[in-house]
Amino acid sequence: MTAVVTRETSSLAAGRLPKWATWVTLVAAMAVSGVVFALINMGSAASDFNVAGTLVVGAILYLVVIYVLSRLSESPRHAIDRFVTALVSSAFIIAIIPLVSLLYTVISSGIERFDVEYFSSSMRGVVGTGGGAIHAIWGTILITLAATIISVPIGLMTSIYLVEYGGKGRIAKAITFFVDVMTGIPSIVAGLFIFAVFSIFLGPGASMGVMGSLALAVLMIPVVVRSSEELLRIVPNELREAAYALGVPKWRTIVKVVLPTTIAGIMTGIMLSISRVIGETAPLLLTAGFTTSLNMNLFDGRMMTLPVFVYNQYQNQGTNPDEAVARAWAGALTLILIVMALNLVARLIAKIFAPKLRG
Amino acid sequence: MTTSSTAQQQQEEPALPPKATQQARPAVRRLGDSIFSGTALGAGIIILLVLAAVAVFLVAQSIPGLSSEDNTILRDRSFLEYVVPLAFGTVWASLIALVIAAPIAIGIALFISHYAPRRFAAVLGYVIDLLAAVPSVVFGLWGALTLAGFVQPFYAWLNANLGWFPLFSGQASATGNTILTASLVLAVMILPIMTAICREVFLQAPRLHEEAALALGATRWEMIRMAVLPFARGGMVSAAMLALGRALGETMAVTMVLSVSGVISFELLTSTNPTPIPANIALQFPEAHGNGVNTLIATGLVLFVVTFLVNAIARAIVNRRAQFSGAN
Amino acid sequence: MSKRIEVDDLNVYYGDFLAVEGVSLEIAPRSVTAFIGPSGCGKSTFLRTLNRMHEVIAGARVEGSVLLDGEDLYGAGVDPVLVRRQIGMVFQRPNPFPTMSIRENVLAGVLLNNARMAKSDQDALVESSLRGANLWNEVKDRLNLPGSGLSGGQQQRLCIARAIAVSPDVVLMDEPCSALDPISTLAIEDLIEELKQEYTIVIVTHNMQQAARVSDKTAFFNIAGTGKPGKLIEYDETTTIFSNPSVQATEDYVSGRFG
Amino acid sequence: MSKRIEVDDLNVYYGDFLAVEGVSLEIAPRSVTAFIGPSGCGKSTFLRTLNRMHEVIAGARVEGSVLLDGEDLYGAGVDPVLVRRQIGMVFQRPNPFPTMSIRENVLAGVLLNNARMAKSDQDALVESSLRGANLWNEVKDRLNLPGSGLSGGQQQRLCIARAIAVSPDVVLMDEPCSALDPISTLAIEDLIEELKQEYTIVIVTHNMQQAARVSDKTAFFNIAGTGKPGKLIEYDETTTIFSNPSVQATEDYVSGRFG
Amino acid sequence: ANEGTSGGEAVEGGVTGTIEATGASSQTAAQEAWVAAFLEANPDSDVIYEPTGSGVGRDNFLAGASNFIGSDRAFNEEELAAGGFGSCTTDDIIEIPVYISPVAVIFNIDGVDTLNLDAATIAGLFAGTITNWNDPAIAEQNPDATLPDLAVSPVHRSDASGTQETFTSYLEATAADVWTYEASDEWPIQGGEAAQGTSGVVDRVGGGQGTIGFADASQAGDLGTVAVQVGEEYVPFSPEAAAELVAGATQEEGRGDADLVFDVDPAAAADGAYPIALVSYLIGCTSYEDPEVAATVQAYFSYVASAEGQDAAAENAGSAPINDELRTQIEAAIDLIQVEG
Ligand SMILES: Nc1ncnc2c1ncn2[C@@H]1O[C@H](COP(=O)(O)OP(=O)(O)OP(=O)(O)O)[C@@H](O)[C@H]1O
Ligand SMILES: Nc1ncnc2c1ncn2[C@@H]1O[C@H](COP(=O)(O)OP(=O)(O)OP(=O)(O)O)[C@@H](O)[C@H]1O
Ligand SMILES: [Mg+2]
Ligand SMILES: [Mg+2]
Ligand SMILES: O=P([O-])([O-])[O-]
Repeated sequence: MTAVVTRETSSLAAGRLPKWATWVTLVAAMAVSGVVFALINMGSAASDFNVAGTLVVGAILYLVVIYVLSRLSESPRHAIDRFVTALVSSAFIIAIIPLVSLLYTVISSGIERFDVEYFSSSMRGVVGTGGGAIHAIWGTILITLAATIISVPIGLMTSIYLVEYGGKGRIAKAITFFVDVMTGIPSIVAGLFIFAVFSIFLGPGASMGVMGSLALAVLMIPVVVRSSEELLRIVPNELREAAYALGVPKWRTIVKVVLPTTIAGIMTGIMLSISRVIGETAPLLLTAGFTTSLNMNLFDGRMMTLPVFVYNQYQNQGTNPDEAVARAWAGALTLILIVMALNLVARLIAKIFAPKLRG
Repeated sequence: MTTSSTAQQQQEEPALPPKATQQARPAVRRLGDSIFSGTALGAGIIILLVLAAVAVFLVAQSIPGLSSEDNTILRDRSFLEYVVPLAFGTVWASLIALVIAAPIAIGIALFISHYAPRRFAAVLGYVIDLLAAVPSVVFGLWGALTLAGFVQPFYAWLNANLGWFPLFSGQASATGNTILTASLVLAVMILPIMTAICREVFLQAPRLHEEAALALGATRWEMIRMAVLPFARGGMVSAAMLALGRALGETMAVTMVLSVSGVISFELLTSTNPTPIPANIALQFPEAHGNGVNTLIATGLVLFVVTFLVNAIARAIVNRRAQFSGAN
Repeated sequence: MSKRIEVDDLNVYYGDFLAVEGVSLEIAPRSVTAFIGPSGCGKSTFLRTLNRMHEVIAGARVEGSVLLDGEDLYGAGVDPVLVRRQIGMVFQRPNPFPTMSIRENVLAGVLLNNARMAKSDQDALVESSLRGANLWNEVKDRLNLPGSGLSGGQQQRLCIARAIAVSPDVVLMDEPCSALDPISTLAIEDLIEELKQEYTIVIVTHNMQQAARVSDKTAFFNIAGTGKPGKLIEYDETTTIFSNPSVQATEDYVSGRFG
Repeated sequence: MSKRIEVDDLNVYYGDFLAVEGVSLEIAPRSVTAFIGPSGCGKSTFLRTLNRMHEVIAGARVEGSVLLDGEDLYGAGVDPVLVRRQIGMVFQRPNPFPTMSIRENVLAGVLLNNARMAKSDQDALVESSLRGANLWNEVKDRLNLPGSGLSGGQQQRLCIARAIAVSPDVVLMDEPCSALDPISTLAIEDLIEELKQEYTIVIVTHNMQQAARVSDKTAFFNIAGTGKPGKLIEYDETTTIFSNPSVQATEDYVSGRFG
Repeated sequence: ANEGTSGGEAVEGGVTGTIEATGASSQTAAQEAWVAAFLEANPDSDVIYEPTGSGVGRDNFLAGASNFIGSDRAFNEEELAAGGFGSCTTDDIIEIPVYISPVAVIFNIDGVDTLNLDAATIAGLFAGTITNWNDPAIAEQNPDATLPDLAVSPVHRSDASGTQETFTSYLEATAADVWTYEASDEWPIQGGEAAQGTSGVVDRVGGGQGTIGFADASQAGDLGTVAVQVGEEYVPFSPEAAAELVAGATQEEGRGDADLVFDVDPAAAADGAYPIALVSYLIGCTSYEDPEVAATVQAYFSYVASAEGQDAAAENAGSAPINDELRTQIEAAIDLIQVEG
């Protein structure tokens, strides 16, 4: 950009805060806040210095100062714009704090047991030290996979029905109504439900992997329906019309035009629903049960899952609590890594089909 | 949407013979379409059936639990006496969580969709999605072991200095395991769901309308207010409802974090807190027996109803201005 | 391949709102028919009923009949998909598929219907369609880039290429040139001239010169006032409409002395 | 309120792609300038740089300077919001806010600066703007219905009403009439004539007649071939461009003997 | 690495059945140790213990879903009279107290590792009548400790729990003046800190200042613990001291031959016995439909009651091994399981 003479009094730049002003204000706000907290902290150990307090007060100070500065030198509208920008950015930072804290806790505590044994052995016959979570890892993968295979087609097809076929009909209304209700099923109730149903058919105390999958599917379906419904609705009608005008049947239009257009969002929704259930504990305790051994058969016998594993290792630490807690954290870390990998796959799929450019 | 001139209309205008050629006709469907729409409808019906089954199960299992005779859970209380504080606890904790999380989630979603540089935004979105993956047990551990201790001094301070304010009154907890902490954990848990859906919807806001706003001399925020937020309204409410659904039904994290008492209390900082229904089920179920189990299931039914009411209200809000929705 | 269209006393409703009332006309095969009329008089609405595209809009419905070579489009057992395959359409606003490349957009009618076609045939079809729409030279080097990256005019021509690639019997065009420069417009007009040898063409246009240049017959629609239905005022040979119309309103309109 | 625009050696890039190269021109206040040229030659692209709307597109950037009454739009510390406030824009594709009623659409820009406008002033402004855009009679009974329910032409006129409601110094119009019928087109042309008394107007059009009718000066853009940048070929009085252009390409283009 | 390696050399006389059990979570650590050792000796058999909670376990046993269960309490007389144990062919069941675990009273005060407290003071701390650690009642019993001016935050279990029932029955039995509530697995007072599970209580006590709670002794870790007054002396918890308590308990009358249920009375604890101990039972049938199951249950129970079994539990769960006298009684009961069809 060739800079040409800019008069300071320029009406276009009228009362425009220079670019550096925001950063200077931010640094200054943090510095002031830091000094205040340092003064409060005087006399006690440096490690007592309240970092979070400094950040919060600094951020609030920044919000106020940038708003006032902008209001005085720019305009109320700009002030609001800057205020919102600061607010939106701090929303992000606020969310980052627990995330970092959580991830730090999980990683630093979980890494200790990230060894070969952990990923090659189960807890079968393990007392105190050692042992691993291979049985829980497989259990989680298989049960979640089965739950996904059950709920994604049902959920996706239902949302397609709602958006493309149902219109304002009575069935569509009923489905919407019930999906709403379904979002409210507490996970433990879903577990109780499946448990009770299987007790009727297989006798009391039935426990197997597929029961866990079904319980999770009950929880997953509404998430899939709701998120895909929302995204299908905002696919522009123009595109549907373009396809219809080419003599493309409705179902092909949906499959080949509507879905690909919004595939990134739908994948996000599916990932969310998986994330929503993969960490469920209560319903799995009731349905898939608890075991220390590896079981790869969804239809026969108890199956361990990572959340149950983590929960159990924490709840029942025995006389060697450090070992148990380390196993628990490693389980949590493993679970997060699994979801991370799934997320990557989902993004890859989304990328392949996603619209090439925004229209 | 099949077009037809109905018999009625023909009677109204009998003078036009050509119309007789087009009787009300059955809708014609291609095989592929029939199969596809049939499958779609079938999927919807499956949901209805599952729900009906769950409802029947809940109702059938609940009935024996309503009587307080020989009931190890109710212990001479009436069911209503027992469940009202629990229902209050559920709604209260979730509401606080939603009030905390919703603005932050919308903020983050906007930050990702409209503020952050593109590359950065993609990474950010990914990082936030990760939060959704953290199992509730881990949230429970983190909330109980890390967060509670961290916020406890703030609670003590709030209680000491702003104790006159009803929410902050009472005897401050020594450990920080209060309903506010539980709600904070819930807020962090529902943040990713809300953020992800809001983000997707914000990203879909039509460029055309964003440009229209900017061309009118709107600042970025004004553009968002004019072109993005109204467009995304339905999606945002849906996101909030999904999030609320998760908060209402969350079991393990609350169970592990919250110091429960089963009271009705609006105080946020004490160790005497209301008990949300799912946490109560999780806490009581292992030692429950006989019709106590049924009582617990009946509380699950109550939660079901509460969630439904919340959703119905949200739907009503979204539908009120349906004709101004963003599609087309 | 060309077909005759007969419309008999057609009413079109959006819900309860009667948008177009009592239109009857006959369109000969191998001809170009232009619809003209002021904005909002229902040209687009009526055009969409000719291939049942109005059914896509919730609440839209018709009364009356539209015959394609004597066969009622709205008859029992008629499949709208087949109707649309024979009667193609180009819209007022260009709408290429954002998920597809330029090449895929042109082939959309083929690909979306899962028809099998040899790669070389596909290439030939893409080239001939794009040439037909006067877009080939501009995009031949970026066939695999997304269609949404083109300029407005380019996008519209892409949509025309897409519509003619499926070789329909009838092509409906809703102001296809409103986003085009004169050169492209001329090219499209030439194309229409060419297509006319084989196809029946109906075109909505605001451009009187264009109507005069390309069409054999012209239909003038008008509307009495807001909330009133649009009506077919006059339908005749284009030369008649522009030189010696029988209705005063038509003359006012085509000479620009209107309103 | 009118302002002079001076553009000096402007290049516009989309990422690495040079879309428009080396444009220099001067636009006098209280005048109408038309941009003509074949599709894809960069008219829209260049037009958007005049009120920094190109910045909305990721990767789009300019080199060179654009002066508004001597003040560089791209100078340090210049606020694009203020720029756009003074230089309004009407787009090629009508884009009323679907979530707002017709009335709210017209007031959208005004209320940004003057949120506490009296109801009666608002009403007056809505009416005058809609009358200016020749839409009042069609919508006066449904001001509170959504703007997206209008026909294409109605929507475009609504956008024009919205743009002039904020009374900018300069109005940029990107093919504002491409979706309009001749009557509305004439009305908009009359409006342009009127606005010209106070404002500076720049209009992109594919319609030679329109350019000839409304503009004082005309800029002809052209492009050497795909992937090549668009360039300003000739810029002169409209009468000169259409009767006696100095470059052969211009003559070819305006007389339709091109390509 | 430990998967798929079983079925090595067949062990002479090993049982071959697969038995599934559910029940008390308190026994989890002990069961882990027992199952591990048992399977090593009987590689062709399989024992699965799922810590569902005692209540669920008892329901499972009634419904016939578990071959045996662990429970923090025995079936009471009403339940026995109702009978109908789905797992068994007759209503004769075997109940043996093989998991005895001291419950420690734990607290967190900077600089104080141990306190001597009598029952009334403990009850006062939990009932909320003693609200500060510098209360004279505490100071009198602990002249050497420097007690801070700090609010007392009692922590109890938020879930229904056998540990809690043990603790409240101790308070009920020994400090009825202060503790006016009935023993219960649910905390009878509204208010106070509540935490889920033993580990929850331990974490909560450790996470606050001036907190006091109760937990399975093996989990007390670094927290301060209370030596409880019995008679004239203050007894710190230990497995041996807890075993003394059960040794002194009287057996409940009117039950079946294999039904060994003890009425543990903390108020009657002998000198040197630690008065707060959870007594948790293994419950099985005396006759099963499947002889293989019967043989495996018998073998498993025998191992649990054996000296090695009890030591393994002591090692992994910190429980108190039963004394030989009790073992003899238990072995007799186990022999009543009918192994031959
Ligand atoms: N989806 C719709 N729902 C309700 N009314 C509609 C809809 N689309 C169009 N209309 C109304 O129907 C009438 C005819 O509209 P139509 O789009 O057919 O006009 P047109 O002649 O094509 O105008 P233009 O030349 O501006 O494109 C108008 O009054 C318009 O407001
Ligand atoms: N967002 C974009 N990203 C990359 N290239 C673009 C983008 N928009 C336009 N282009 C390219 O820039 C060139 C100029 O496009 P522009 O839209 O300015 O043409 P135009 O003269 O307005 O054409 P039309 O008359 O068809 O509207 C074209 O080659 C086009 O493909
Ligand atoms: Mg139209
Ligand atoms: Mg353009
Ligand atoms: O063993 P409990 O968890 O019930 O104390």
